[in-house]
Amino acid sequence: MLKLTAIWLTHLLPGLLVTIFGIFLLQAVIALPAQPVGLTTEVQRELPNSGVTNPVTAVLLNFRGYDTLLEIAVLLLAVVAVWSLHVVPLRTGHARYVAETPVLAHLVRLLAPVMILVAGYITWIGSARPGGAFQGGSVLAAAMVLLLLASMIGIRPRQRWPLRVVAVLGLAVFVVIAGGTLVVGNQFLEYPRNQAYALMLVLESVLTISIGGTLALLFFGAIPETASFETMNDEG
Amino acid sequence: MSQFQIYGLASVLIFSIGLYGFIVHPHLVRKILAMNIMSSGIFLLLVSAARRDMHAIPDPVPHAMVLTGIVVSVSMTAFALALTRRVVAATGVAALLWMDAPVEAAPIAARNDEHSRDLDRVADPVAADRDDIHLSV
Amino acid sequence: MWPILLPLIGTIFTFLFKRGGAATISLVTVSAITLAVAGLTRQVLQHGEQYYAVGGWEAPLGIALHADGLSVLMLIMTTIVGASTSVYAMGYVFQGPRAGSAVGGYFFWPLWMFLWTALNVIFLSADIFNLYVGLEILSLSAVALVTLEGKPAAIVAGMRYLLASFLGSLAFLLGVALLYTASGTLELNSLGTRMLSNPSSGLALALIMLGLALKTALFPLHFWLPPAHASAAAPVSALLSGLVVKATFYMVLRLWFDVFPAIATPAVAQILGALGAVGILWGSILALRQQQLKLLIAFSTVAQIGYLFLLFPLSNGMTEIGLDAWSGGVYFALTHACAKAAAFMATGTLVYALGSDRLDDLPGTFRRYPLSVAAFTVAGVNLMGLPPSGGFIAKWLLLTSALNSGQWWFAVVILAGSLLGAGYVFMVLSRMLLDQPQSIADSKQARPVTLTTELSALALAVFVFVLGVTATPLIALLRIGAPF
Amino acid sequence: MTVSAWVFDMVLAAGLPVLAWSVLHTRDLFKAVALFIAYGLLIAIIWVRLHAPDVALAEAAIGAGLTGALLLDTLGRIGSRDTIESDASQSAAGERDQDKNA
Repeated sequence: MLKLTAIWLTHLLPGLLVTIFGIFLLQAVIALPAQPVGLTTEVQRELPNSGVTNPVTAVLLNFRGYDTLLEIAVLLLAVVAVWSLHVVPLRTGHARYVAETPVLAHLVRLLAPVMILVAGYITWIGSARPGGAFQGGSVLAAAMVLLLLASMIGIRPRQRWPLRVVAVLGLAVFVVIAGGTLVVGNQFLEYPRNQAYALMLVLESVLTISIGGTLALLFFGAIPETASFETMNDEG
Repeated sequence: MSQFQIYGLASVLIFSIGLYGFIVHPHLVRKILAMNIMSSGIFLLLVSAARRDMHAIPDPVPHAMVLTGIVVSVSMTAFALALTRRVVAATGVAALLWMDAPVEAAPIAARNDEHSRDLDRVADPVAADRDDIHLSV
Repeated sequence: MWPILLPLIGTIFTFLFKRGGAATISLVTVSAITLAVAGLTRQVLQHGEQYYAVGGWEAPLGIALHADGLSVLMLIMTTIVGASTSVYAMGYVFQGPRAGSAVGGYFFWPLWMFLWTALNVIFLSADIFNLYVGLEILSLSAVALVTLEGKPAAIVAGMRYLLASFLGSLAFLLGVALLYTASGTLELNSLGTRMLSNPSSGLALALIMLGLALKTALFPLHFWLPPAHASAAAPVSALLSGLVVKATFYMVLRLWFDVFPAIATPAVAQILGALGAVGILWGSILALRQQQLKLLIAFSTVAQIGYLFLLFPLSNGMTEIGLDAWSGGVYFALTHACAKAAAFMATGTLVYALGSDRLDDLPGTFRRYPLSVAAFTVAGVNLMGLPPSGGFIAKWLLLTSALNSGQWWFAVVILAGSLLGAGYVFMVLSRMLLDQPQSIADSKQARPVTLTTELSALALAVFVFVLGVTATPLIALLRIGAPF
Repeated sequence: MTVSAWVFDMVLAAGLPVLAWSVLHTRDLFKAVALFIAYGLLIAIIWVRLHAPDVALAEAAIGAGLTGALLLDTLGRIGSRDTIESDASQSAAGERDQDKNA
């Protein structure tokens, strides 16, 4: 009897509730209009004025650039938040992994430069074809994580300042551009039409480096500075 | 079935599976996995609905929203995982199985010993007979 | 625009320049934000509601910002509570990792600036996806601020808060996805005009309200709040109870009246009101049962959040009575923000001084820390809803609209809640004013506190009396662009 | 849409919930994370199928790659055995075993 109530409470009841919810959700999805409603026509109409030809990049950096500004803020916030937890950082700076697994080392040596190149290419092509700062930045981050894992790059306490600058770079440049648009008398984040492409290219390049760096920092874990507070059950 | 219908159904399924997993698993890493699966369900709904008309260009706005969402989700995941490690360090378990013990600032004399005292308290479920804080979540 | 950009700039600088510098930078930022908010208030007073197309792209393609009386009042609330909390935090000794050193305190500043950014983003947004991004910044910074304290209790409470908050965000995002795929716009007003009664918008309403209710800690979704608010550092508790739950409540309010009026039926409003009513009673009763000061105040927050949700059934019908209920609810949020933040700040000082937050350790505090006790007393008057505090006016508006709309049972709950509120406030006050030999406050154990912490709490507390006097012009401001 | 494309979509869409379920219910968390990475790659393919190459690029790098690496790193520190069960289901499982023995 006890057994039944236990399973009922921990698994069957949630299962039942989730199933009911799923049926509602299914109904809602079925009730969506069959013809697409959205902003495709608006985006297409204004695309020539946006400075780029890839509609997704236009939405991200121009039409809804404000959201992207806030999103870059989320990335920096995540770094600050993770640093504030003072966990044990990733162990780098000694060649333990590399020595143990020469295959990995070769692979990383081969892969990382290619990935960094690809990241740059993806960013640059982003104005016209699929790609852009987020995509390039995430590939760059993946490359840096590989390098970190293979201990080919490390982060040492002395490098605190550059790290802070990398983390803050994207947001700072974005804010400067946003403030600049206000100062020249435009609406907030309204790029001057004939410089839109150039501005967005600058922004994209900076964002790529910043997004890549920030994501890698998130992976690294802690600010390389303080004693960690994660003592129990940990290698220290 | 159109692509939208196929993937729309899949999005409902994975969101529900994620929600179920989130509720029934006490392990924090599992909950974080479940969160990621739930958000991918939402992303799938957005992107597949952007392609309801298979002959037209898909709506780029949901694509941008999903890109934003992916970055937000990885930020949240990174923080949640770091916090999980702190939870493990503080309590020895990667779960919130017990109810929160009442928080109290230790008297000054006992302050140095605070860490271990807190550990004892949270590890003892009987001490935590607070009536309105539920298990899990 | 500047109210959003300024705290963001503050974030960058407080992040780059640690120790000492961070607090100074924050003060400069606070002053700049105050000026920007004052400017915006003047604009709204003179020209009415303001719309702003970010990037020069008109909604629905671009993101619209929108400032009416409600958003301006919320910005003012944030500025006042934020400014006094900043001053308080300068004098507060953060515990956390490496207790006593600047580390815990150092991370406070950029996180708090992020939180402020999120608040201003939310109060000015007229775009539902933009609201989502603001909500994520809000949640992440709020959780990080809770865990800053570093004690196991704070870590566990923070994790619980994170999971609850995460789940709330996902529900909200799913609601947004359904709304966009159903109506093809993200802008609030056009969403409202395109709202049709069908399963997708019905579920979107339910999901968004659930998600936000979870984040606002509406009964019975409040389980995460007391441990999180009670285990955080004092300035953080003040920000969480004062501002963070108000931001999510503001979103409920905004979406309810701008997006969902076509499908939000009186029945749904009654449910929200009923949950609020139960929350008032439940939170107050649990507050009465607490033996720990900060936990008591956190449960009081659960109760006070209940009052906010009475607004929905009482304002139904959108008549003059409804307008009273609506203004009363918003004014309640404003006064509660000041009073509760002041209460957390004052008690935070005492908890630090005594090294204990047990009620039984409070006797004697009135003699040694009179300013903090005074601050708590004044804030307590507001929590009870007695004149001349602003809380009295807010409760009065709610009460009269309950009677005028014939929903007397809500009037009963409001009165009962006030009585219970008086109960727990006196429970604390009587201990503070007790003259007991050998109390901790009189012993050498008690630590000295800085004048800035005591004075900032007192100033904020006294402000609730100012709100009592200035209610008429403020409510007039609030009604600019009201949904009635 | 050609039949082969339709079948392909069906297979992808069917694989997704199956993978999601196994991510959440595989006992060993290392396996669960490996499955999660596979799940991310599958979603990336689906983004391509849905003509969202921009999202696909980010998903492959972030959703599968970075999140996966983060999860693996965390498991490396806290251990990968999910032995935590809520009290109720633990006792339930215990009694199930007893039933079997009987």
